[in-house]
Amino acid sequence: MNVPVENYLVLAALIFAIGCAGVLTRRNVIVILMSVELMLNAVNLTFVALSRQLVSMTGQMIVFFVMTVAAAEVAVGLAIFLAIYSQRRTVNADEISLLRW
Amino acid sequence: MDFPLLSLIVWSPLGAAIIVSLLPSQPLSVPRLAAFGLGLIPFLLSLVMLAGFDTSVGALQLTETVPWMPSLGVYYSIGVDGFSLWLILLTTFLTPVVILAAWTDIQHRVKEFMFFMLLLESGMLGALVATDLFLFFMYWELMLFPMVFVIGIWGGPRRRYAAIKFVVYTMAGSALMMIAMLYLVLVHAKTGQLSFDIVTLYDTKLSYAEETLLFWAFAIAFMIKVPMVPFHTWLPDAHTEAPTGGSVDLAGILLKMGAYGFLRFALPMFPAAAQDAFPIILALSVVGIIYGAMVAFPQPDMKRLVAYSSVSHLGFVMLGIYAFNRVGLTGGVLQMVNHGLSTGGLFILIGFIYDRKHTRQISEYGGLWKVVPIFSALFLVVTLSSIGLPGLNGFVGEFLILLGAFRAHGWAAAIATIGVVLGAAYMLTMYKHVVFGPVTKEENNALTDLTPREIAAIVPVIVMIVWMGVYPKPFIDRIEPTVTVLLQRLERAGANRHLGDASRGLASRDGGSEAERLAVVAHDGVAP
Amino acid sequence: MQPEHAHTAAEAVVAATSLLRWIPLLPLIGFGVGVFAASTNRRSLVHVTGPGSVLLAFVVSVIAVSQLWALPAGGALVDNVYTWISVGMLKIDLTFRVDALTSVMLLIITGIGFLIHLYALGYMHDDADEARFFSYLNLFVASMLVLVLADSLPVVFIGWEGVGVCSYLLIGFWYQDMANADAGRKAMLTNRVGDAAFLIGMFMLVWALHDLGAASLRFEDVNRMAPQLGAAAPHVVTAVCLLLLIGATGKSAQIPLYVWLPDAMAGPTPVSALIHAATMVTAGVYMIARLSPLYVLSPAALDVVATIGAVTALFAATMALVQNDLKKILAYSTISQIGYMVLGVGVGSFSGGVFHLMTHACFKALLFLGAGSVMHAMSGELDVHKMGGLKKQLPTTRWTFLVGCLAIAGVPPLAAFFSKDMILEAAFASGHVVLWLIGLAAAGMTAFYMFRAYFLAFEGESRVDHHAAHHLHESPSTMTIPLMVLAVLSIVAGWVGLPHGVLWGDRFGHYLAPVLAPHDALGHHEIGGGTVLLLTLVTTGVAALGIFVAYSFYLKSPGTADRLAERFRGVYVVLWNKYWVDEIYDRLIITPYVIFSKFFWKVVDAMLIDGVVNGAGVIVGKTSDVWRRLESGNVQHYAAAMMLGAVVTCGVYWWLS
Amino acid sequence: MIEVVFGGAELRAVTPLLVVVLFATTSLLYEVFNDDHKDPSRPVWLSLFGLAGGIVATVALWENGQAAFHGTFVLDGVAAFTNVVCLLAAGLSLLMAPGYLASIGVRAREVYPLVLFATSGMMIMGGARDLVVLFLGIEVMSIAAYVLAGIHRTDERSGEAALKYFLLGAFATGFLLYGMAILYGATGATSYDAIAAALPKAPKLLALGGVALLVVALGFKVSAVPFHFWAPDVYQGAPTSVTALMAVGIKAAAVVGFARLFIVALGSLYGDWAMVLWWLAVLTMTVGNVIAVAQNNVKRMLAYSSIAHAGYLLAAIVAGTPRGGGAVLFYLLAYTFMNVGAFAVVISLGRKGEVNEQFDDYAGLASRQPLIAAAMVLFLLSLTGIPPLVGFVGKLYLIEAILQAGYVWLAVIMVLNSAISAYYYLRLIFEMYMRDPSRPETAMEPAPLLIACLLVATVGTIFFGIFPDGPLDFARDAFAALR
Repeated sequence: MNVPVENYLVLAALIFAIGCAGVLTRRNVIVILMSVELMLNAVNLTFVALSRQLVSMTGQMIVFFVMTVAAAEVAVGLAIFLAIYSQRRTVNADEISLLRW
Repeated sequence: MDFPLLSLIVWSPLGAAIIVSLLPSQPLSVPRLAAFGLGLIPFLLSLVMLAGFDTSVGALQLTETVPWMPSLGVYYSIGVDGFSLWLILLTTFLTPVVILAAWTDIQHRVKEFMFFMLLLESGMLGALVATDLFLFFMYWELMLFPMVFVIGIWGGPRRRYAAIKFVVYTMAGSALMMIAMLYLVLVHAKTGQLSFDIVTLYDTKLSYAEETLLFWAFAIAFMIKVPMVPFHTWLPDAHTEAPTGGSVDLAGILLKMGAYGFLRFALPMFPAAAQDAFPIILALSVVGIIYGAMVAFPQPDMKRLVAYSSVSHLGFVMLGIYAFNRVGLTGGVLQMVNHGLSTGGLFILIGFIYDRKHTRQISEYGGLWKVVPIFSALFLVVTLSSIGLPGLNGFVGEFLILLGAFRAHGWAAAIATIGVVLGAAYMLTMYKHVVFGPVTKEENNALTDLTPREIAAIVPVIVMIVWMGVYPKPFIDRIEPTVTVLLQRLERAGANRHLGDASRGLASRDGGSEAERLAVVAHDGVAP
Repeated sequence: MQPEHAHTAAEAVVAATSLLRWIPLLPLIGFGVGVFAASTNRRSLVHVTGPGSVLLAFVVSVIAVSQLWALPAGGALVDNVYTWISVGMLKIDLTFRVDALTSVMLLIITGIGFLIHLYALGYMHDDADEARFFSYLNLFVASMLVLVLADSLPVVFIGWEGVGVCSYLLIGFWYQDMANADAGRKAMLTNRVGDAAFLIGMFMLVWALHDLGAASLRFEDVNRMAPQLGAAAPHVVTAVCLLLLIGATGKSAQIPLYVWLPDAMAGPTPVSALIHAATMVTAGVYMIARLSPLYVLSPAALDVVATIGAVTALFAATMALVQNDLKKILAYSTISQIGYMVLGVGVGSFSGGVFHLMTHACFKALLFLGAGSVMHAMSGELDVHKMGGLKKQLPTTRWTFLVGCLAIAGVPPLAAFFSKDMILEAAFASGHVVLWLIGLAAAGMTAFYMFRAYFLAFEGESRVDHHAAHHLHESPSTMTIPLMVLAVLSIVAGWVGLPHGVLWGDRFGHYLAPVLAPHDALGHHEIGGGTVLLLTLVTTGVAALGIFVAYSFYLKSPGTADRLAERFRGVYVVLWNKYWVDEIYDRLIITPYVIFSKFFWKVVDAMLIDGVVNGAGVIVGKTSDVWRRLESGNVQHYAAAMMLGAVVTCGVYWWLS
Repeated sequence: MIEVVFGGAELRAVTPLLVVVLFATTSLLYEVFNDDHKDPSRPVWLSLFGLAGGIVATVALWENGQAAFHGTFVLDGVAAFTNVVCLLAAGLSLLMAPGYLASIGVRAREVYPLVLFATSGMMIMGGARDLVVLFLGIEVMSIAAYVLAGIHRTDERSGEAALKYFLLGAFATGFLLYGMAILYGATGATSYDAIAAALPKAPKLLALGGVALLVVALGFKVSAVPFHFWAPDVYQGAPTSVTALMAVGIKAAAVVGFARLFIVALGSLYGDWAMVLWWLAVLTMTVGNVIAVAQNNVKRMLAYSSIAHAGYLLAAIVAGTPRGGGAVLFYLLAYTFMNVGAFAVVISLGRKGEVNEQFDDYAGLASRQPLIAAAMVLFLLSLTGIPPLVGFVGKLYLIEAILQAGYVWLAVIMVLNSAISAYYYLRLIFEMYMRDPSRPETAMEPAPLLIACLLVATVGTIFFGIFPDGPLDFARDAFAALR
């Protein structure tokens, strides 16, 4: 069967939106990070779909870059979370606001 | 450019400042003496300049031009003409005087004070000789900050407020000026030549709308500096809070930059718009004269009173400039110098008495003549000069200004003449309360009269006051040719509709073709 | 008048000399020495230089005048010192010029000036600030000499303002009494008002002349161009004349600017004599006479002049009637006498005005010095009611004072008899009968109040409190000699200007004729000798009447005056309060001025303008405080903001396309 | 194949990058293999050499119009200029680091390699001519920066800064990538030239969507309002030396990447993005300046001021002309000197145990440490834009470019903004000069390296203020050569 590319794009957009929503609403930074990952994966999906539709490899190639970078980010991110947690025993975004104004 | 005399004059104070800052700050006499001694150098140099000044030429002389920022068309080009000559001398003359006068006024951080005063001098001189817009703007901003420090560090209780007010007022003005400056340059650049040289920019082709807008952008910056009502309120605060030295330089030279800016930039660069702006500028000048005099009258603080008197006097200067005829303009330029001397003298004397009693409240004094006759007598002379007594400098300027203005705008001049009466009113009232009457305050009996050092500081000023009153001709002779050049430019702008026949007649009946020649010379003089 | 007319400034013989500059220079040097003496406390020095410099000036003046007389009538000596100001076509030279008119003033100033300096030697002898006093006095003489020697209006203005300042300083000489300082300031400011008008008049004149191609303020040029100007722009001439007149009313204490003179009596008496009687206050008259060729072109202006003069003469005289302070009486009489002079020039009798100026200088100086002598004796007392019978102790003063009174009252053959007559006669001749009547009335009053003063002070029984009575004494010779000299002058001064046909006639008029506008410039009809005689008799009669009334009120039956005062309470109060003019000026001008000043300062400046300025700062600060709260510290808010930004941006694009 | 990839041109373009990365790796390995903290200064020197090498290589090898890796990465004038600015910034921040980090008790010396890695990321951004490369550059830079921000492990603020920076950064990355994806979809290309070629035929709305998202992502990197919120917190929380690097280096790289992408690739949409950037610029400079007025913490004040400066830079990008680009590059250089200098002064006031970052801590500095105070005055006046300092000339060029492009109002708003900025810079100056010391303090002698840093900054601030021509002309030509 042949699924038109629009569907992939819309799906990706939805996922991206969900990711955004997650970032804005969830309190736990780890969940937030996951939401970000969700956004990135939405982008990946978009790239793949487009690359197939445009018949160019570039899109798929980019996806690998994205995945790599995402992995690196996660690594760094988790390290930071650990540091924070060891300092104040919480990883809730709204409780981490020493710096403001 | 054979010998860079002007550069030397401009840079020597900077050198002096650096040297002073390198010297030990203790004992206090070291920076004081050094600053005084080094401060004399620019003065002597400027005397040399005076000797070398060609009276017959109205164009810029002793010009120096060195490429500086070719990418912007900026040149280090400086020169002197009748407008700047006497102001330069005034600057170099007042600085040592001020240093001498501020000898005991400043007790802490003396070295820094001297440093800033010399820096200030350098900045002011630079602004006076600069014939490149960029250079001028640079010095224009540069002279702002030493003054801010002088006010802010050695000033009175409300010094921070005064300093901030001073800066923000001025910067608001210069911000607009910067835009206008760049806009002008860019318009001119359309002709293919990117240049900040004012004499080149004189010939920029502007639409009338552009010209008007640009003029006002410049004019407001200058009006703030003059200061003209209603942009004047920074002045009383700055004066009142500033230490003696600051006040003297502020009144003596800094204020002149506004009027000077009109003469050097606003008028010649935007002749048509400038002349059509006369109703507003004229009205503000006259209002300033009366308003300043009236507000000065009830002031309880001597410095504040003199500050408002400056508003009034500078109103006269602007009135003279906006007469747009030879008499008025010459008088205006002359009056700048006069005001510098008399008001400077007043501030110096007030500073002396302040050193002794540490208050400037008029009500704190009274009957001083009995206690300090020499001070009182000198104070009298300067006061009389300030109210324009014939035979002293103040009169000559006022006379010419009013004479010229009367031709151009009879009623304005007539109203302004009332200012002469009001001027006497507030000055004599202050003098009366300070010097006459019985000694009301017991402690005033302990006041000591002027020391030789103080007398040495004030007497040169008084000598100049008398000289310029009795024999002003040499001064006028050097101003007039430049006035002619300016008038030629204004006439060529052909926008002097309202002037009636003001610019005929006394204005420029002689020196027609000659002035044309001068104008051309001026052009070639400094065009890179 | 006679063929001298032919002479006008134009073809007059002019002799250049460098002598004249010394006339003002000498007192100026005296001033310098005085300052030096004052600052180094060498009082003895000024005893020599003070009067000495003026004496020398007098000598030089005499030489100059004799040189002038050597020239044919209408000639002049000119001393061009240097160019003062020169801009464009306007060239103001510092040039001194002596012609007939100036020569008269010169002799008055230096001559009488010297006598008064001499007198002051004695009068100020015990004053610690003697040196300062004499330096001021010398400076005054110098300025006054510049004023009369000047050959152009601006240079006149130098002296004009100079004398103003000196009077300011001398009125407030005893500065420790604030009242004196106030009086000085009042004088200065009142004069400044006039000076402003003077300046504007000058401007108007010079530009008007400039349009005729001769921008100059030299009297020669002005008077030469006057007819042209009158033809070209009559209204300008009138305006200029009136503006200059305002200047004159300031300096010469005429309505409406006379108010400073009575207060000016706060100064030392020699000052009152020299400045506020003999010389400075007559400057206005001098100036009008100087510009007579201009004034005659504007009958309207001249009428104003005449009216002001006459009214002032009467007005001041009425106020003098009830004064008790001897110097105040003299002050008001001075105002009134100058009123006569102004009336004189106003009705076209310029020589008459100047003539009265000269005679007045003699007898009024005499009277003031007399008053000073009395003060001296009475240790400062000036209330005539606290005197009486002083003739025994102060014979010289008494006699000389009496001469002065007779002179001013216009008793023949003393000075004022001739001068005042000449003016009244001219007034009558010019057809201003009303003015003549006013003048006549004033003449009567003059006689009355002067003799009132005389009788109260010198005749009758003594009302001096015994405390002061102890050391009543005649003044030293330095003071009495000038009195005597002046007394003689007061008698003979008038003889140079006899009525036409009497003996040598009006030599004075002839002498001045070349420099003044001809008397008939206004087309006055000459009046016959008979009428003249009649008028003379009338005036003399009136004067005699005044004297008699005074005699009967204050000597024959004392107390009459008080009864009268009771009877006409209202009038008395009005006069006693000097018509409340000072108060009115205070209410109408000074108080409002102060109120407005404070309003501008406290409201417009402090609240309005600074309100805006500071307001702007405050607004930025407040905004800043609000906006910074957006920076909540919660990372999700930040993310939300980014999201919002993204949405808006996309939305904008969406909406645009 | 091999020689195709690593042909002369390619090697030339990446050499500076390689140098930096090489040194980074070396010092990292050095750390790994002997972590006895005998000689803490050695990694510093290694890193400094690396940066110097990078500069040398850049200056030696840059060349306009030559593109490596199929035109995805270049070392043209703009890239070269960016390299120099970033390397300079990194070098200066390294100079101020050792003493400071020691004083706040940061032993971790991976700081230095991390700085180098971040720098390499910046260099990649500067030379990127392909969306992918741009993305890689941003990430390399950012990831290193996240770590650096949190390097002060014992300090809660540092950690919080890292967290916020990281989360928002990652969030922004999402937008970046999505924007790229959309653009890719619209044009079917990722290299700038191809995009530029394809854009006119591409579906407008789609393309604009991509542009919008890219604006968000890059706006975040240059801390443009309303994507700026991270900046104050991160600047304040991160160790000062790191803050300096962020405020200068990262901003520089981001701005250049921004400019190159929009001017080269999206040139045909100029009208559309210029309009948005106009508002962005106005918002950014105004909000930055206004909020800065109320700050009492110097680092935070500088953070807001750097936001305001971002606004100025955006304004010049709006101009979109080579003049504008040149002005931007020059201003980045200027900003490097004056801002790094300011942070260096902040550091020099730090004491063991206490960070003197409040305005009050600066009271009477002039009498305590006259030279440092004087230097600070220079930097602040330069930031205000007072002649003859470099900040003035820079601002002048920006305004000139803006005016020349015809955006008069933008220029007016900009100068009025700098008038506001005068207020808070002066406040600090007044603290230093016009108040007496809040408490007696023993003047501590700053570390020699820090002095060197201050010296360089001072000299640069003055010298390029008086002789700006060299760099300026270079920058202009470089930008002119872009298209």
